[in-house]
Amino acid sequence: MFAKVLIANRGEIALRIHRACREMGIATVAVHSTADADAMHVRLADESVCIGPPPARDSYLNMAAILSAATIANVDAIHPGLGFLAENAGFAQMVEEHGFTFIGPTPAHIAMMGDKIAAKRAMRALGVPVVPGSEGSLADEAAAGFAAEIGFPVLIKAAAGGGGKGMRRVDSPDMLDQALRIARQEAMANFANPGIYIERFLATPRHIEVQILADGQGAVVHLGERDCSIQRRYQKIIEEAPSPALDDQTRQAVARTATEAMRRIGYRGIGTLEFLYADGGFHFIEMNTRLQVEHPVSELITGIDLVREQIRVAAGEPLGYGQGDIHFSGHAMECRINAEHPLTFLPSPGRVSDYHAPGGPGIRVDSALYSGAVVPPDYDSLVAKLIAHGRTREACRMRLMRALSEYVIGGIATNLDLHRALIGEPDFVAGRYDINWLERWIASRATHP
Amino acid sequence: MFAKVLIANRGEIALRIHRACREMGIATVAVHSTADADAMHVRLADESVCIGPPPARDSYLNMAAILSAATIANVDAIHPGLGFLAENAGFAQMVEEHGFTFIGPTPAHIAMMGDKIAAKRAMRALGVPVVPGSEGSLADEAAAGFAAEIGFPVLIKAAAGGGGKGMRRVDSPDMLDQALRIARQEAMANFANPGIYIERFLATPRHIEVQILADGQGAVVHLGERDCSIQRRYQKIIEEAPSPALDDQTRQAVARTATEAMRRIGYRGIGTLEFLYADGGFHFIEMNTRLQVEHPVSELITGIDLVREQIRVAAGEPLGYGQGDIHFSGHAMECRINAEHPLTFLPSPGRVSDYHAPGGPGIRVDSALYSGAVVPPDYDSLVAKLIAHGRTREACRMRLMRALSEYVIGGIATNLDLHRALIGEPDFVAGRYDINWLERWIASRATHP
Amino acid sequence: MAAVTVDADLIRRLAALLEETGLGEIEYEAGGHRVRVARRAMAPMATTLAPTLDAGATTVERNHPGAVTAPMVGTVYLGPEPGAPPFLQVGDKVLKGQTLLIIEAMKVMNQIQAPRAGTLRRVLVENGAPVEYGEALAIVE
Amino acid sequence: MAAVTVDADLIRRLAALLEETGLGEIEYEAGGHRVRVARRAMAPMATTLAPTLDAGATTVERNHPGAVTAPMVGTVYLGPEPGAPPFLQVGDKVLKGQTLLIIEAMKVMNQIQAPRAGTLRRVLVENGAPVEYGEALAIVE
Repeated sequence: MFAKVLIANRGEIALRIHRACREMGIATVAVHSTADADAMHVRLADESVCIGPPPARDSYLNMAAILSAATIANVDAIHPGLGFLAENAGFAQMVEEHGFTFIGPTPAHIAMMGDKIAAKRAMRALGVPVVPGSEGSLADEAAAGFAAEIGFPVLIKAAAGGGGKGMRRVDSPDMLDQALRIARQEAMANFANPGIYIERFLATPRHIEVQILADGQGAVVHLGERDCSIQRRYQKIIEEAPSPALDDQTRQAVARTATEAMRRIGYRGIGTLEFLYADGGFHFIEMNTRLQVEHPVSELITGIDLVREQIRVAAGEPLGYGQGDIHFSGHAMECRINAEHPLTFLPSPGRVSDYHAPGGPGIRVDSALYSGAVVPPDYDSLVAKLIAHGRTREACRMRLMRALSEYVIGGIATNLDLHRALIGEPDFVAGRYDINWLERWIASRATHP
Repeated sequence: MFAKVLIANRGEIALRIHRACREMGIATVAVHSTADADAMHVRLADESVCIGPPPARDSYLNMAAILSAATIANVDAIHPGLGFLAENAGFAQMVEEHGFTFIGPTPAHIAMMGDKIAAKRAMRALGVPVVPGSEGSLADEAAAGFAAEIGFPVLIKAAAGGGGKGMRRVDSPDMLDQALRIARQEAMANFANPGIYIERFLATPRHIEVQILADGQGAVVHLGERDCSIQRRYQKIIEEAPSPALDDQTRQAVARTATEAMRRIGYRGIGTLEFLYADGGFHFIEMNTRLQVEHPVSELITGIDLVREQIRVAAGEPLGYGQGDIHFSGHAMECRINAEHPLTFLPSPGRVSDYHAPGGPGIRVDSALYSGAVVPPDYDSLVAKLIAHGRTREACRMRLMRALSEYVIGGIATNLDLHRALIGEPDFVAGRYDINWLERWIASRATHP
Repeated sequence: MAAVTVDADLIRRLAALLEETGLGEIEYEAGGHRVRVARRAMAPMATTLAPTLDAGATTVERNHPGAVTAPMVGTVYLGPEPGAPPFLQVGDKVLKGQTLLIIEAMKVMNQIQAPRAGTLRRVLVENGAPVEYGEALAIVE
Repeated sequence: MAAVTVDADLIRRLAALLEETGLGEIEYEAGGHRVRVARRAMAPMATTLAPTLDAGATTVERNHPGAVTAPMVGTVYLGPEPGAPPFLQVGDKVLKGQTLLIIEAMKVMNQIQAPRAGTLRRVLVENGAPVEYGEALAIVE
């Protein structure tokens, strides 16, 4: 096992990784920008190294600085967390070339799934159902023909995309031309790659994803699915497991399909296959070859520590158990607490004046906040995750509501009030929602305040 | 189900009960002394009523005030919590006479177990093994003869006792006379009852207790045992489940014996049968007819919310499940965080200047503290419970250690440092301890600092 | 050099006034003494207090020197029985020990007596209303 | 000027009153003394900071107007190669743009140049030591 691990990230996920390391007896090295000198992940780590100024490109995305820090701190491995360099195959390659272990999949698997078109093609070949759409990057003329063939509305997506960037819904042929131009521009700006592809637009699908854990030595298990359909602008806000939309047979079928595909490509590490679920069918959209923000939801219903397992398999240990050893118990839900205004969604960086996290039975809080902490304006607005577990979906929901009523974050605006409203909505209570539900809910609030 | 419940207690246990009620959709009424006007249980409750000045006898032990508060707040039921009036059969009786439901066992069962001699007699009759000792209250002359018969060392205990008060170890006949006088005086002062009895003193037993849950309608289940042997002056400091000293056959045997005894007396509610375990044998010492401080340990290994179940059966609902439906999973440990100096054990009331509770996977914190909270000098020094759950005992212990390193309580002295030291002790790591282990550890520290 | 004697009670009174008035800071100078007290910058917690039963009686009234406070929790009655006129009217002279009102607790009618002689200036509770321990009932001065 | 005697006990009593009353600040003037005690601005957290690599360079040095700080994380070398004498000695005149030292990062030797002309007053890092981004390396003024 590793003696010392460098955590190449910040915020709650850096803290999450630190906790797993600490519990495994592994020393931690935090890296940080000057904006995060007093951050929780820096305070709690065994060692810390300042790697650059606040802009992420000069610090958390600065590969040379991170590798230099790993060298001078003499670590065994680097955990990339999520976001930043977590899905950068080039970084994974460099880490290995410098003699450190990259805590993640092989660079080849990262690269395969990083190209969204290649990933769809690979999945289709492995027997995983995908959304009907173009087989590859399209020129503008080809796009028009293709869109007409699969029928409007269609969705334009960036080949190198993710996080909703470069994504455009097009309802009719006359809108296509302009939408293509904007999408290419966004794709270029965000991913330095103007490639786009087209998919059939599914009107009211659910976002359902399967959590995979594999040791690269033959053992591949799934930890069930997560329903992440409560989204705004393709950003997940609330996740839960199991999905209230699936019966046991359906959930087992999709999980088995995903597990089998990962077994066939010889995947190692943790990963998530994302699907749109509509009209009783699953359509693969992409795979994330890293830890995900919503991983605690799966941890709570299985009792498995995903980060610990991720570190173990990266160190070459076999899983030591199979699918039959994974027991699912109860229901879990996660609220993403963002430093943003609950209605306008404007970011709200600043100093946290009061901080009091909820506790008690079935409640988990993953957050790097504390009284006096500063939320810098330079990074993602996610500042806390509130996760509840209960024996039934309704017990879980009531517990989450109870915990939301105890949570105090002062000095910055947060979306706590949005969560308090959403968790009590009759549609949410009934589990009746799709990926456009939250946008509709917000729009109805705006017109009928 | 009840619409509104009055919580006749304070501190973390009042908060624990509030949380269960809130999750069941039950409105809560907090009662409090003037010293607790800003306490967490008062802040979070739906309503609050000030019932008296700081001394407990004028507020939390003031039955008339509590019943008046219940009347004016128009509640359906009263939860007594633990300590204060929780095991007062007269109070339970009065609550019922005033038309409220007492969330606890019948007054008859409370009274039966409140008299420690009667309890032992009843248990022996039910086939539960008890510590060899006198069958009833003893006069001083009889005590001498009896002690000689069972052999020194003996333990003098108060008939109405509990919490170690009125308890005296006697090593030889010439010490007996004085010890009897002191014990009677303590018993009188604490319980207004000078009755004492004598038991064989077991040198290195473990304290093992079985958690019972019964609906009074035929369903009785156990939630396994807890090992509470880490004690100082009969006060539990660390509890864990399962006990590292028992094999599965032994733990199932004692749990079944306890369950069967409760079935035969028709017990309703939650309760704990406490045993000393020595030389491979169990000896019943007493039963607590209430929620216990260490109940979260059992909740974490079973996934059952004991307070919720307690409220449900008090409302007349059947359990709806049997022993076969209870699944045990992993290991749990609890640290009792007291407002006291970690080495001198002197109480440390005052204002909490900084408060930051640990979070992350497998960690539960039950505490009514917050930044700015005042710990009054009038009550028990327990201010927080830190509970960890892991798949194995060692994973649980490492997680607890990790969480202890994150916990910040400023402004008052706490025993956090004591816990940090104990959890790393080789004897604790190995699970090798008995009820005198902590006293020996403290003594060895005092002589070899 | 003469030792400075601290008038601790003065500070406590100013702290209470700070609390009562909701001010941020009080500076007080008299007889060669100058004292300034200021509130902590940080609220203990951002949540609002649970509603209490004494919505009527504010801290100001509770701390009034003529306040008569409830020695127990219960239901207040201003007269000896339902429908009967109250024991006293505002403006009445009151003797020390005279019954001001009744608090019913546990079905017992407890007579609440005037702790001093004076005039009944205000009655702060309504007939039949619940009262908490320590709640201000009336002002007699 | 006569030495000032501090009435420590007075300060302790005021500190205790601060704690007792929950105030943020007390200013007290009497008998020619004026004492003001205030609560800490509330430390962000009571835990100690993780050890950082810049144990040598304090904030004072980093904020020194003549400080030259590390533009990258890496290992510092005071001379062009192992065993070679350092580029500069303390007291040497320095030209703007002159190489002060080298930071090795990713096996690349980065020459760190003087941002201004002056005299090398102090060298704050040792040969072969690791440095963080922003750490003070030397004082040139």
